[in-house]
Amino acid sequence: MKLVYFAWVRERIGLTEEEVELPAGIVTVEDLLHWLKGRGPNYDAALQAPEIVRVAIDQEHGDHSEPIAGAREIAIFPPMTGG
Amino acid sequence: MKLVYFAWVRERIGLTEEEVELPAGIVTVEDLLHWLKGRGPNYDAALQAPEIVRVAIDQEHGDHSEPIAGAREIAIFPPMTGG
Amino acid sequence: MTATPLEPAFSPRVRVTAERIDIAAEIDSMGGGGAAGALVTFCGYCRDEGGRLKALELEHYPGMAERQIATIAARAAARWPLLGALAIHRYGLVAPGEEIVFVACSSVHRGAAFEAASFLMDFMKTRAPFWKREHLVDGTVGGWVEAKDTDEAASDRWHRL
Amino acid sequence: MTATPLEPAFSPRVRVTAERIDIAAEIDSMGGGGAAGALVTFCGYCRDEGGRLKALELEHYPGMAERQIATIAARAAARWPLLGALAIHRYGLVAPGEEIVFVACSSVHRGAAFEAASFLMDFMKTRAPFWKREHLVDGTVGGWVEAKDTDEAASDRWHRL
Repeated sequence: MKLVYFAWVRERIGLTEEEVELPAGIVTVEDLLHWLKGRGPNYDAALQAPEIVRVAIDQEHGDHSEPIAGAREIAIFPPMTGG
Repeated sequence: MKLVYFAWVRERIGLTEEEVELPAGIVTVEDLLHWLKGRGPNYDAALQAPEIVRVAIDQEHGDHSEPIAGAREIAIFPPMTGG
Repeated sequence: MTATPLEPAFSPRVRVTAERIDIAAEIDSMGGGGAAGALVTFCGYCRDEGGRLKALELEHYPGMAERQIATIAARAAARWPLLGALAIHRYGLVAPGEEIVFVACSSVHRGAAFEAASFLMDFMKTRAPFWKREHLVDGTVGGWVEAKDTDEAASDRWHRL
Repeated sequence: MTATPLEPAFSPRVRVTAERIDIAAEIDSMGGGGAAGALVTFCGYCRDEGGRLKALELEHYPGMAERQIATIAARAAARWPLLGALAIHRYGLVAPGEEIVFVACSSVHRGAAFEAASFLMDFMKTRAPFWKREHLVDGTVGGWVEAKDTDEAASDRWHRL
């Protein structure tokens, strides 16, 4: 699965994108964020308050409770500030 | 006192403006409209439903109950349709 | 310079004209100088009414038209934190596709600019002394356009808000 | 050609670009062809923040940005009887006084154009994947701009209306 990061999530993790193999048991966005947070201090810094980050599944906004099975690209980013 | 007319009020009366001497007892806009209506068939046609015409006293919108003493110019016109 | 809280830091600009309105130039003239974050414009056009209309004739009350629009604009500037406000209304013959009225409001944030522009238009419709008459393509002069209850309702809502 | 009632007779136009936006040309491109009586435009500018700001850097999610704006514009076109809709958002470095975002909506009557343009902007703020960071005149790169609760509230109100 491809993960892409934007703004301060990208900066703190130190990557714009990466391919990951998800372990068994990762069903929802929430599971994914919890798992990512444990991958190292950079991920921990980016996801200190996982409830505030936003997620897009294949370029559509998704809730944290949404299942991620079948997704090709999941984006993680701060609340948007365009406009 | 100067009276000025616009749009279909002007057309029906057949004048753009006129100077009038008001008889005693004309206190409010309503009195003025009632008196004007009796001045001839053209005025009667313009003021068939005097409650729908609008009035400006010295270029400020005025209610029909407003006194007209001291006014230099009173305008009578249909509801506005600009914009 | 001292100012009471309700006095805006600028004067709304108002114009009543028989000339075409150069929208691009008017928008340029609103240049916020770096303080404005938002500019809302409204342009009202003469519709062709399905090809039936040759032109709209706009009669106005010279003097009162400028004064009323200036009053409306000053009320908008007192009610919202605007950085600029412009209102232009044409009179005379206006062909389909041509602009009749143009309003622009700038502010730091978008809410004020949207509301003030909408307010200005609602009151231009119901308070500015202009009257429209239709000139038809068949050469006849149609009737005077009737005022719409929906325009009265639109301006009334600002008293409740 | 058949159309369901909710399907608009036009396609909203959407653009995500690093280039300047030529407001006059974009307004020209909305030309209503005689049917439109109302055009509302919104332009969002980069403020200078009292001289502190050198530029805003706008990061975006390519692909999703266009898709999200198109979705927002399609919702506006389904909700209001529009004759045209245009939404443009810049990315990259934007200097104070330059435009960041431009929205235009045309319709027969003004209410729909005002509401749709305001709706579009509220959802551009909260749903389009863009993020702003400040570059300061002292040469440092400031923090990421924080999302505002007022923007969330502004977009939420459309669910209640």
